Amino acid sequence: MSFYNDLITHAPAIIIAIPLLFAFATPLIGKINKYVRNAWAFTAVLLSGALAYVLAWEVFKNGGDPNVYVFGGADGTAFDVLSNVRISFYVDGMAAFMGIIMATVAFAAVIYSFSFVKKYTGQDKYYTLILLVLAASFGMVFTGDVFNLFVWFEVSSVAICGLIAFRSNRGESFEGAAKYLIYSTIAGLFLLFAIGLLYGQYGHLNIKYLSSAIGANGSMMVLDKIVLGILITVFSLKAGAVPMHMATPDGYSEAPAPVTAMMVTASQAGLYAVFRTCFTLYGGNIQNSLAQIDLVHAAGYLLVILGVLSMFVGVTLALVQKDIKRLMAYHAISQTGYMLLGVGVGLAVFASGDNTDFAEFGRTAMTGGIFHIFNHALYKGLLFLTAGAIIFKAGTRDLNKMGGLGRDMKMTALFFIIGALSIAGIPPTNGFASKFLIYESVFKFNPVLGAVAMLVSLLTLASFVKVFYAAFMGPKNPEMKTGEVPKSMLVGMAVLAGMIVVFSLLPSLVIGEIVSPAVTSLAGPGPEIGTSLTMFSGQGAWNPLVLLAVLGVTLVIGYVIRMLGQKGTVPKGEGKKPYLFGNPTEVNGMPFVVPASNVYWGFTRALKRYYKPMEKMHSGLINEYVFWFVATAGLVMLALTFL
Amino acid sequence: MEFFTFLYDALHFMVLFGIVGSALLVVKFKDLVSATIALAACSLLVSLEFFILQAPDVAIAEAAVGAGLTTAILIFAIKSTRGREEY
Amino acid sequence: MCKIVTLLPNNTHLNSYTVYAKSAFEIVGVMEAPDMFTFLVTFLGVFVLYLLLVWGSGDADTAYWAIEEVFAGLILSLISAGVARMMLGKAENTKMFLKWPLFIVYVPIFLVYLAKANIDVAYRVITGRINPGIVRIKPGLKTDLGRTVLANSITLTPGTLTVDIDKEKGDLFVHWINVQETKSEEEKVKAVCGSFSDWARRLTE
Amino acid sequence: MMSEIPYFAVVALIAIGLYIVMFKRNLIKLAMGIVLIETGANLFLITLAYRHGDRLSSPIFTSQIMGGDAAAYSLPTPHALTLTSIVIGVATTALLLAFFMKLYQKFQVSTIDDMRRLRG
Amino acid sequence: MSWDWAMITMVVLVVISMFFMLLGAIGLHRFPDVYTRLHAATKATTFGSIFLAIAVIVYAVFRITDPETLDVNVGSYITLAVHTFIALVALLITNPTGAHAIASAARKAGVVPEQAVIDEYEEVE
Amino acid sequence: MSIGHLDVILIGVSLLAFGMLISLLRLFLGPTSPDRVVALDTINTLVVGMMIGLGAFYEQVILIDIAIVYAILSFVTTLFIARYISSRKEKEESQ
Amino acid sequence: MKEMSPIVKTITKISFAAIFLFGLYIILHGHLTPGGGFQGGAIIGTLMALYLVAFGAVKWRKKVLSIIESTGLLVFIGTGLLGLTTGYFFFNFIGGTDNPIFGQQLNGGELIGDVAFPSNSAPLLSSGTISIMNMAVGLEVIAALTLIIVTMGLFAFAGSEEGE
Repeated sequence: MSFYNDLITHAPAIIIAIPLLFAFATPLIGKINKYVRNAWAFTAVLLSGALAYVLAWEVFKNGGDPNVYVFGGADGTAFDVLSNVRISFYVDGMAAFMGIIMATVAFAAVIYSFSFVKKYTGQDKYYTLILLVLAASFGMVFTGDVFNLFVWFEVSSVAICGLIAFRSNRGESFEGAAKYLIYSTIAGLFLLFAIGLLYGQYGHLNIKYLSSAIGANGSMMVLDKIVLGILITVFSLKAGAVPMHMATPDGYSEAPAPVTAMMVTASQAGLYAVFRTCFTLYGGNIQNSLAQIDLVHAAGYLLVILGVLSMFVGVTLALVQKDIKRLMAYHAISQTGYMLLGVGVGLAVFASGDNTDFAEFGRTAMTGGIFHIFNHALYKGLLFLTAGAIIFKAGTRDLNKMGGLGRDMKMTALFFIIGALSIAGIPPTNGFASKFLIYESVFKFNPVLGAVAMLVSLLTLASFVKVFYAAFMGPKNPEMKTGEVPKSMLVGMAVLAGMIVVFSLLPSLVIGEIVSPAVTSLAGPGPEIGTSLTMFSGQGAWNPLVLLAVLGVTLVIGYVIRMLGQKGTVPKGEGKKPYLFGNPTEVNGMPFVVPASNVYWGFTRALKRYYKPMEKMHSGLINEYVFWFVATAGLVMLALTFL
Repeated sequence: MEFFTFLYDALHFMVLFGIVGSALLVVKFKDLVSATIALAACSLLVSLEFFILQAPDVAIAEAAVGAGLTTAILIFAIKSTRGREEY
Repeated sequence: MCKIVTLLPNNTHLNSYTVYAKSAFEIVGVMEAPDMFTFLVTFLGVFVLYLLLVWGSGDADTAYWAIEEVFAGLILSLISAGVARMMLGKAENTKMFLKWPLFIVYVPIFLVYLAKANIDVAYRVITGRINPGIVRIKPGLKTDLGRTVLANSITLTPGTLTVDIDKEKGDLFVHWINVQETKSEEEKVKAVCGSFSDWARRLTE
Repeated sequence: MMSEIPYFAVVALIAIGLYIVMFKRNLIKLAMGIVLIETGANLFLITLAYRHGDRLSSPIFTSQIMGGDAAAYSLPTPHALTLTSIVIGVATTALLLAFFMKLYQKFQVSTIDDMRRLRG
Repeated sequence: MSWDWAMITMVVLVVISMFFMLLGAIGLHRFPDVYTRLHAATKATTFGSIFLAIAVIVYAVFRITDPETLDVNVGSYITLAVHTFIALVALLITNPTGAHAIASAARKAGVVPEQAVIDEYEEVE
Repeated sequence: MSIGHLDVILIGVSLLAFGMLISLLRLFLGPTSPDRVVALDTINTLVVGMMIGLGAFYEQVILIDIAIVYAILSFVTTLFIARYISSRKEKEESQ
Repeated sequence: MKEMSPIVKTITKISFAAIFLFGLYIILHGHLTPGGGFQGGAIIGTLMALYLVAFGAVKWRKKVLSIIESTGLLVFIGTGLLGLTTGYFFFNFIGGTDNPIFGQQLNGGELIGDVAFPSNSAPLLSSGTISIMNMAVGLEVIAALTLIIVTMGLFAFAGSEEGE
């Protein structure tokens, strides 16, 4: 057992060291041959992922107590005099929760990559960068001081940009990568500036020390507020929240599919940093400082605003996209809004000083938001991987030029359906479970917000119906390749799909075992939401097994009714051929297929006044994007300073 | 003694003025090579400023990176693109 | 096949093992006997430089060099001489290394000319009187090193600035701030370079 | 008093850099703007570290730290941070310029107006 | 105020050095084109830095030989002198080469020397 | 007012800073890019001088190393810019 | 890429070994004087840029460079991991005063006076793993910066040489 204990003690460092070590050795290993190299990369994700799970298990077992690790110290678990110059890791429930997300998605993405990048050159670099992204994501969530947050932020940005530009035969990749890089670099420099401000005021970089120092004298300086504003803006940019989202779709859509899945987790590390900033860094002394309560309360409202904007703008823009990856990228933005909304409501209630409200629905909202992070990583990763499979086979990313893939790619279609149902929040899925918590609690907070959240879910479903229609149904394009995608891609998708199924069946267990410790480590202990098979939101309850049972009974009844019917009936005339999505029809005597971009023609036409300025906003000019970022940062700072 | 404190401050001020001035020149020059020259001057003066602010490690790094490498890769980039700012 | 980043004649006919073996030889610094002299001179030069850099590192009372610094210096000098030998090849004119004592004579003369040059520049800056032009001189130096010494010397001395150099003939194009009429070629060289062309020849040939 | 002066230069550098990034349209100029912002941030950190004592000393380990006046030394931590950010900065700049070079090779893009294939 | 030999030497050296350094800077404005400016900039500033470096070396030598400071730390002042000397040599090697590179580049780029009475470079082109 | 040995050097360094500003004016005025490179070269030499002087002024002898590095690296910068300038035709620009 | 004039080439040849040694000096004395792995590596990287611009051609193999880079990084991380054997990650396991070779005592203020300190403020071998890490970082930075310079330089100047 002593080896196991040592392993747990050193786990935070080793989890980061393994991907780094393997990444740097990959160019050397790649010289041997590609199978060894693939096995090498697989070993790296497997080892660090398994270790992340083990560490998370230990942390959750202790109810989210932090596992502290100080680099280079003789006693690596204790903070000492030199701690403000030492690098430390601080793995509590939330960090461990994020860690297992990273591990899962990276595992699936690397397996998927084996076949996906086979035809490209420079695979050594690809795997090196993938492992670097993984290490950077782990670093961002595990780190215990703000400067390391900056370092991992930049490592993650640079590595991701290298990966976006991986398909160097496409010029657009470089464009997307350059935009993403400019955007994240400027954000990183803002972050560095904010860190400098924090250091100048408090002389510490360690989050633990900072949180005990900020607001310790009962009042908030202007500089504190400015720092909070910068931090919120920068990390929301990383997460892809709306006024700063412009380069995100470019990056997401141009990256290879597995990389996009990794990017989702990297952006969630940004989200994690937002929550960490608001709850831990600024909420540390919240009990004894009125000024701090006001500030964090305002920050909660800001998160809610950002969340609602992200949800709505993301989903409406996704509806009109023709590029499949771009569409999904906008959905990623939209789903990020849910998390911001949930946790923002939680934060606003948490900082209102009203503990009963928080116990009643604020905590539920937070639980929903944080549970949604995991769900989002799973279904969004799965959807991006299926999109990659579709592009892999179809050879195009334009929805109007695809069709009929469902005949050959049955497994991919199945995975796509699982992911689409989950992202749209259709009942038996895990997406529903987390959205359910958000709807109920947010409705209690403000009914309008709950209504918006539901509306966005509807629109999400609509747009995925469109994708399904365009890609899998209808006539087949003869130029497309036939057959299912290679095995390793299927395995990669199956990993995520399996996780989704498990999460769908046992949401309350997942919440009780995984999400609750995370919430506890952010906002302190509180009532349990679900430990048994039924999940209680405070207003309602949800048990997928009941629904599945009802569905099963209904199916049986339907089958019985069908058996009782008359046999041998043949439909005649027009009724013989039912209209199927995407099948050619005749309009004025000409064969005609409704292209995917026209499916919601009426809707977009009706909202012309909304879409025109939106189009102008997303002009593709990086200047204007940066302007939006700077303007948002300024507005947030002003709002926090004067409200 | 007062005079030398003043002199030191004036020296410091002139270096900072040089930094900001050359940064403004970066904005002003339409010709990209001239802008690169101004940027190199800015980096070198910032290195001197680090020197004055008692950060020798950073001064060496900034001199090596800001002067040597950034200029080199900027020149390469200008060479392989059009080379002049159009407007 | 090893991809070689080169614009020089490449080794594509060699298989990769040969290339690696060759580069390994180069890295270790194994070389033929005639090149050893260049290597040794480089090594001694950089070792002296290292000793200068760490002068004063030892105990204040007895020695000026710490013993481990000397050992480190030996190793580093070997490395840098090896790398220089690897990347630059052998020096063209090894005889020059034997003439380095002449530098001690050369430096004061050079400094005197430098002083003259600066008084000249001061005069021209203050009065603004110039009569410039670019002239071509034929100093008749055979080696690049000699041309370099000459060019750099006359750049720092009165009224002259090397603009370009003819690679084949070794002629220098000199920007002359105060062009004077000269009759013959030797006179021109004399007027531009002073005694530096002789010195450059003496030093390097 | 005078040790506060560099902050003005910091603000000026960051403002100039942001101006370039937000209003100049040439790509190489954009990269220069980013370099300027980065320089400003670095200068900020170094200025934070500066201590205005009678002994101006760089934070190199000597016996004086043990016996004497440690307050006279500029703080070492921001120096380490600045070094890190310089390293990151050069990597970012090189990567960005490499992207621009490839973009020019592919599409003859040299201003941001040509870099609008991805939009909407 | 201590007017010992080092002080006097340093004052003289620094005055000479400053004169030529500033002369180089002013020469940039007094002369009409690149080549003549290079004359001023290269020669004068190099010459000036030699004197400044010698002033620093004189200071170091003074501290070494000064009985008050002899027992304190000789090594540091030796290092000061030697490193200054190395920096000076680096300047002496690089400055004329840089000037030559600029002049050559300017001539190749087609910058014609102003007020030139003769230009034998044009024959080459 | 008592002048120490190092104060002499400080006066010199301040004058060098002034000269640096004058050279910066030439960098601003141009008119061609070789002119600007000349100004940059001058600034470099002046700054190396300043570094040597300040290193002595602070009595931090190791700071002189920076001057060495600076002298070498600014040379490389000059060469790079010169290399590029020589490959293009210089036009007289107005600004 | 065309080479520069013989003067520049000769000066490069003369000063190459010296600048290289200076970079190594900065790397080796990273714990004693200003500088360290990155700074020394950057100096040598810039030296390679000087070589490139003076000679106009390089014959380095990208593969070898990337191997050097990986090796440097691996040594760095490996040194950190070796710290696990005796203490914690990045523990300075050969430092300390009881180590006979790498743990030499600092000079307790006898050598160092009240003013400045000589070229070394402490013995060369007083840093434990920090020296090793500096060397690893230096190796990595040299290789990485050279790769950047070579790749971008060849991209910029390959093929079309400007009418020469």
